[in-house]
Amino acid sequence: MVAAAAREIRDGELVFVGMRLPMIAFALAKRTHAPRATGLFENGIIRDTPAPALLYTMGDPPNLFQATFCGDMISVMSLLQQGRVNVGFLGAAEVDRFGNLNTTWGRRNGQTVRLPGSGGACDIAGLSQRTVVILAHDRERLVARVGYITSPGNGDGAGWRRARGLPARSGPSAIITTMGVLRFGEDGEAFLASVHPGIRVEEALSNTGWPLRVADNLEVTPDPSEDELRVIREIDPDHFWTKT
Amino acid sequence: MVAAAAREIRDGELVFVGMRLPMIAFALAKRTHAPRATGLFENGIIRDTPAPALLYTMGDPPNLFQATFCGDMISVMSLLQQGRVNVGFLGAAEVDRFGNLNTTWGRRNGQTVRLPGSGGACDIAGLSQRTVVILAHDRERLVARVGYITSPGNGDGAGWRRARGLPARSGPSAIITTMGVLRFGEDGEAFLASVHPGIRVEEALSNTGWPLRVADNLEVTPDPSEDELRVIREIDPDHFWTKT
Amino acid sequence: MTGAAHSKLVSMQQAISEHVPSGSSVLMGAELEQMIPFSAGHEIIRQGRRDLTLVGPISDILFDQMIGAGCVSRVMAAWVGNASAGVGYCFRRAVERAIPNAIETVDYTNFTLAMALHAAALGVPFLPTYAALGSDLLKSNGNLCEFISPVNEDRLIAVRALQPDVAIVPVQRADAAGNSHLWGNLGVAIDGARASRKVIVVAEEIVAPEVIASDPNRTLIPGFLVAAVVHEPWGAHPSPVQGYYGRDHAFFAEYHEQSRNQEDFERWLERWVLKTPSRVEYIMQLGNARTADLRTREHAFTAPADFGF
Amino acid sequence: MTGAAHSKLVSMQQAISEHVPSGSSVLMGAELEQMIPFSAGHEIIRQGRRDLTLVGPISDILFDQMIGAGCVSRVMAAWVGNASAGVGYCFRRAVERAIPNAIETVDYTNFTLAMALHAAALGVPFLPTYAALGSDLLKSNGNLCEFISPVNEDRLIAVRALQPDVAIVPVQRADAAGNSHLWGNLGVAIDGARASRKVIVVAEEIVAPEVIASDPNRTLIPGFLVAAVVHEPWGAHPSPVQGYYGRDHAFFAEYHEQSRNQEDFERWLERWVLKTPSRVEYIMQLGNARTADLRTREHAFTAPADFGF
Repeated sequence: MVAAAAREIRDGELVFVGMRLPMIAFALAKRTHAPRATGLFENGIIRDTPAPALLYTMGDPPNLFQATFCGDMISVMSLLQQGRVNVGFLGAAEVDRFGNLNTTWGRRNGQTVRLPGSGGACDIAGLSQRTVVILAHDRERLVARVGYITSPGNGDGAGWRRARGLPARSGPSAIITTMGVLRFGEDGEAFLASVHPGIRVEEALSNTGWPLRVADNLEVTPDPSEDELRVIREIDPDHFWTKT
Repeated sequence: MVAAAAREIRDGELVFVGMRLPMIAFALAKRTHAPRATGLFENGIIRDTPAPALLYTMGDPPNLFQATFCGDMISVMSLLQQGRVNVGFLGAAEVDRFGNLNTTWGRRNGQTVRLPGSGGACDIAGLSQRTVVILAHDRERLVARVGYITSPGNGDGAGWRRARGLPARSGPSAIITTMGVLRFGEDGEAFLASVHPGIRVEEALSNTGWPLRVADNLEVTPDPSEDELRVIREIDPDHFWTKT
Repeated sequence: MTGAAHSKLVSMQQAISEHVPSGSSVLMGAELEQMIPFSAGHEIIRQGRRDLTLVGPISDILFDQMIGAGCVSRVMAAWVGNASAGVGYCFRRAVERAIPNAIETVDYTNFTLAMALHAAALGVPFLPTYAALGSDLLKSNGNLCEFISPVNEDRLIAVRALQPDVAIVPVQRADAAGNSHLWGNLGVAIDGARASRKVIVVAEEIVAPEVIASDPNRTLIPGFLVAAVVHEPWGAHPSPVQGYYGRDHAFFAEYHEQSRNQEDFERWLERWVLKTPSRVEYIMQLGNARTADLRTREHAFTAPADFGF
Repeated sequence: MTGAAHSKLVSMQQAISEHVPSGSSVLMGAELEQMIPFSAGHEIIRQGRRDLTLVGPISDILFDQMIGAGCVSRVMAAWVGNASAGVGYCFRRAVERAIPNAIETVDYTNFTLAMALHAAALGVPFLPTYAALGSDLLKSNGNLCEFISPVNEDRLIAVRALQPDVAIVPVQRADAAGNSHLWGNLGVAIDGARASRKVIVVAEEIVAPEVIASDPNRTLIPGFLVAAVVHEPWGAHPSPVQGYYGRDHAFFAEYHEQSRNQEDFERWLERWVLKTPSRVEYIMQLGNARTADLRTREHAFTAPADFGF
């Protein structure tokens, strides 16, 4: 999952890196195919070299050492609002068929639970040119409609973002799960674009909370390369982030 | 004139210091009766110790050395907009009976001349709790109505500032000239509050472009003290700013 | 004649006692995962403050602790939880089951909360943004309202200015007048200090005024904004202070486990807050081995800049 | 694998030739009386650019020179003159008598010009302010318009975002990728660089990337915003660069005298700009005695900050 997520970053891009899993995906991309990507962190850090140690949070001291820039939140988030950020990287508790994210009010075993909230996710999902989401694949996380839109995807379909006033050049690009990669059609709905090695299509579909469409040219996600696996082991030797 | 201007600053105040003559008035106050005044400069400097050398411009290197703060213009000017600045200090080409300032379009010998413009003067005059203006006293400078309001005083009288949307606690406080000190009545109009030693009232009135009212308790501006004169000589030994 | 200001140095106990009454709105965690004012929060808990409004973008576990201790009636934040471990259990209990008391949440995004403080710091009633358009946050947060731009036809959010009663801001070093050097990721600390009615600075080190004035570009909080200066080494533990100590990841993980239910949380609180009267005892309880391990060892000093003339 | 960016180092001639065509809007003088990009302005004059829009809060005498040389058709500024000596004669001649050509002036105040650039830097179409209410500037500057606050009944000015084509920003030191350290009074330099479509950095010194990265809080212009880096010692003379050289007050006074009429100005221009092909010749003409006198002698280095972990 982390390797597939990292591949969404192209070399030279400005990448807005969300908390938790996106940090490791960015670190992987930076050390493999995208050495000239620049990472933006909402706490006020920008860096174009890889951090010299594993990060548990984006404010960990190694992320500041020899950084490109340290400043305030607005000075980094305004790059997002200017439309300069190529890709925003997020985790989420729930995503729906139109790529809307919920990290505010969840449901577990039929009970409403309070989740931590947006953080910068809503800002990133609203204003990045492409938004990529990483989360585990099950019916509680991939739902037909989120009960609460913390961070906007395509709303209820094509045209919704523009009608809400969101920038023309923005929106969800991919959902990377533990089973595959979902992308978005012209109508704003997600479809299954690839399944990870060893995952059956039916497995992915039955673990999705809506009738998930499948690409005509469905692919198998390429295995992580030797290089990718080596880097993951190097940067997360104790498997804090990469349990699988 | 400089000594009278300096006395408008009270100890401990936040003082927004305009270009040119106000710089020397602030330097004088700081070294005499107002050692705990803090100076704010629109270029992004704040300092609560006197600059260690004569300043020709507020960006001269001695004004940055051991400053309290250096940053951008907005970080200083926003203190003005927050209403924190006690007194703003300005020079001007023209001032009128209601304390409006013109530094944009002047007249000399019947010809329209282009002056440098507002700089920060309009911001300071609009948003300081008290605005103090320093200029030479003649009929070309003290006019009945300025042809162009660069920086608002009391407009056309009491109530005008509030009607324009300017903050309640703001407005012109004094005009310090080469002949005396003008203050403002309840109706927003300037009156002669004191004349400098050796200046006759008639002289001041005949050099003013409107029928200037005179305070019932007109005073004579106290002579500069020995201390003030000594400090002026110390900080401006070549009389760059203090020609008189 | 030098204009040297009087000292504002006080103990943490005095600072909280004087400047953070019950009912206050308090900005903490302005520097996000770095420099969270844990020792200030713990003193607020010990002094039994109630009915506080906590303001901060992401709070890591400090907000969770203060909510669990019953100090809080409202949270204005973008994210409340544990940055490395996930949810905050006290926050969940308070919102879902009113344990120990019900709290109101005013949900922001990071950017809109930053803009709310920026508006107050600039002295304007609101600021416009495209952020949060399309989000359900707009339905519940009355401080974010849609309007049409006066200069074009764009739809925008007006973020209302937010002026906390007091900002508690950890810094690396300050002088006794409160002129403060801070470095690293700044989050919303600068705007937060300028937006708030009062500022309490919590400094790892107190230094001579000349040290601070040697680098006026790093004096991000000038002394005239500061009401109190507290000298409190290790005041931000378990969060990091760049150049002083690292993040105590294990402490966050332990808290996560020990706050799953209210009884365990209360034991945790007893041990780390209620029975440790000040930060000195807290650091002793932490132990030398742990602080030695966290302390910055590989120094990396900034290249000097010349302010000479 | 290190991500080291390619070098953006070019000569001033190349930078202007490539990035400042006739018709551009150009932000200069963003740091106010410090670090005015005189050498860049002189190269623009030598390359015969026309129809420029100059953008800057106060310009000291650089705008005056470029106007006198016929490069300019519009000025968006708060103040155009000579900060220590008074008016700018070329500016007056152009506005009053269309010598050498008519120019349009778009009058701002310092704060509203700063807000216009801040709006563009934030990525919003306008910003609200109380500044300039009651001023006649509102009658002639269409980028400042009154409106009523959407969150209360206050009257405000909407300052329209201003996005220059190119910002020319002198800095103390930069690496070859354009990551730049600047210090001192910053004026509108940071917002200006972020607001502009392109940035040309003019550095007194080029240093290794590690020097810049040692202090990321001082890296006010990150390299990814920068199109070209010019290594140009003394590039700001006669304005000062903190830590490098002081302000040449006499030069400003001399210019004032030597620009009172157009013929004298043209002689001045011939001597200091048209016949000095680059900054090297300019500095030679200035002479060793003068540069030795201006060079910073009393160094005052900043206290180090520790970015270790």
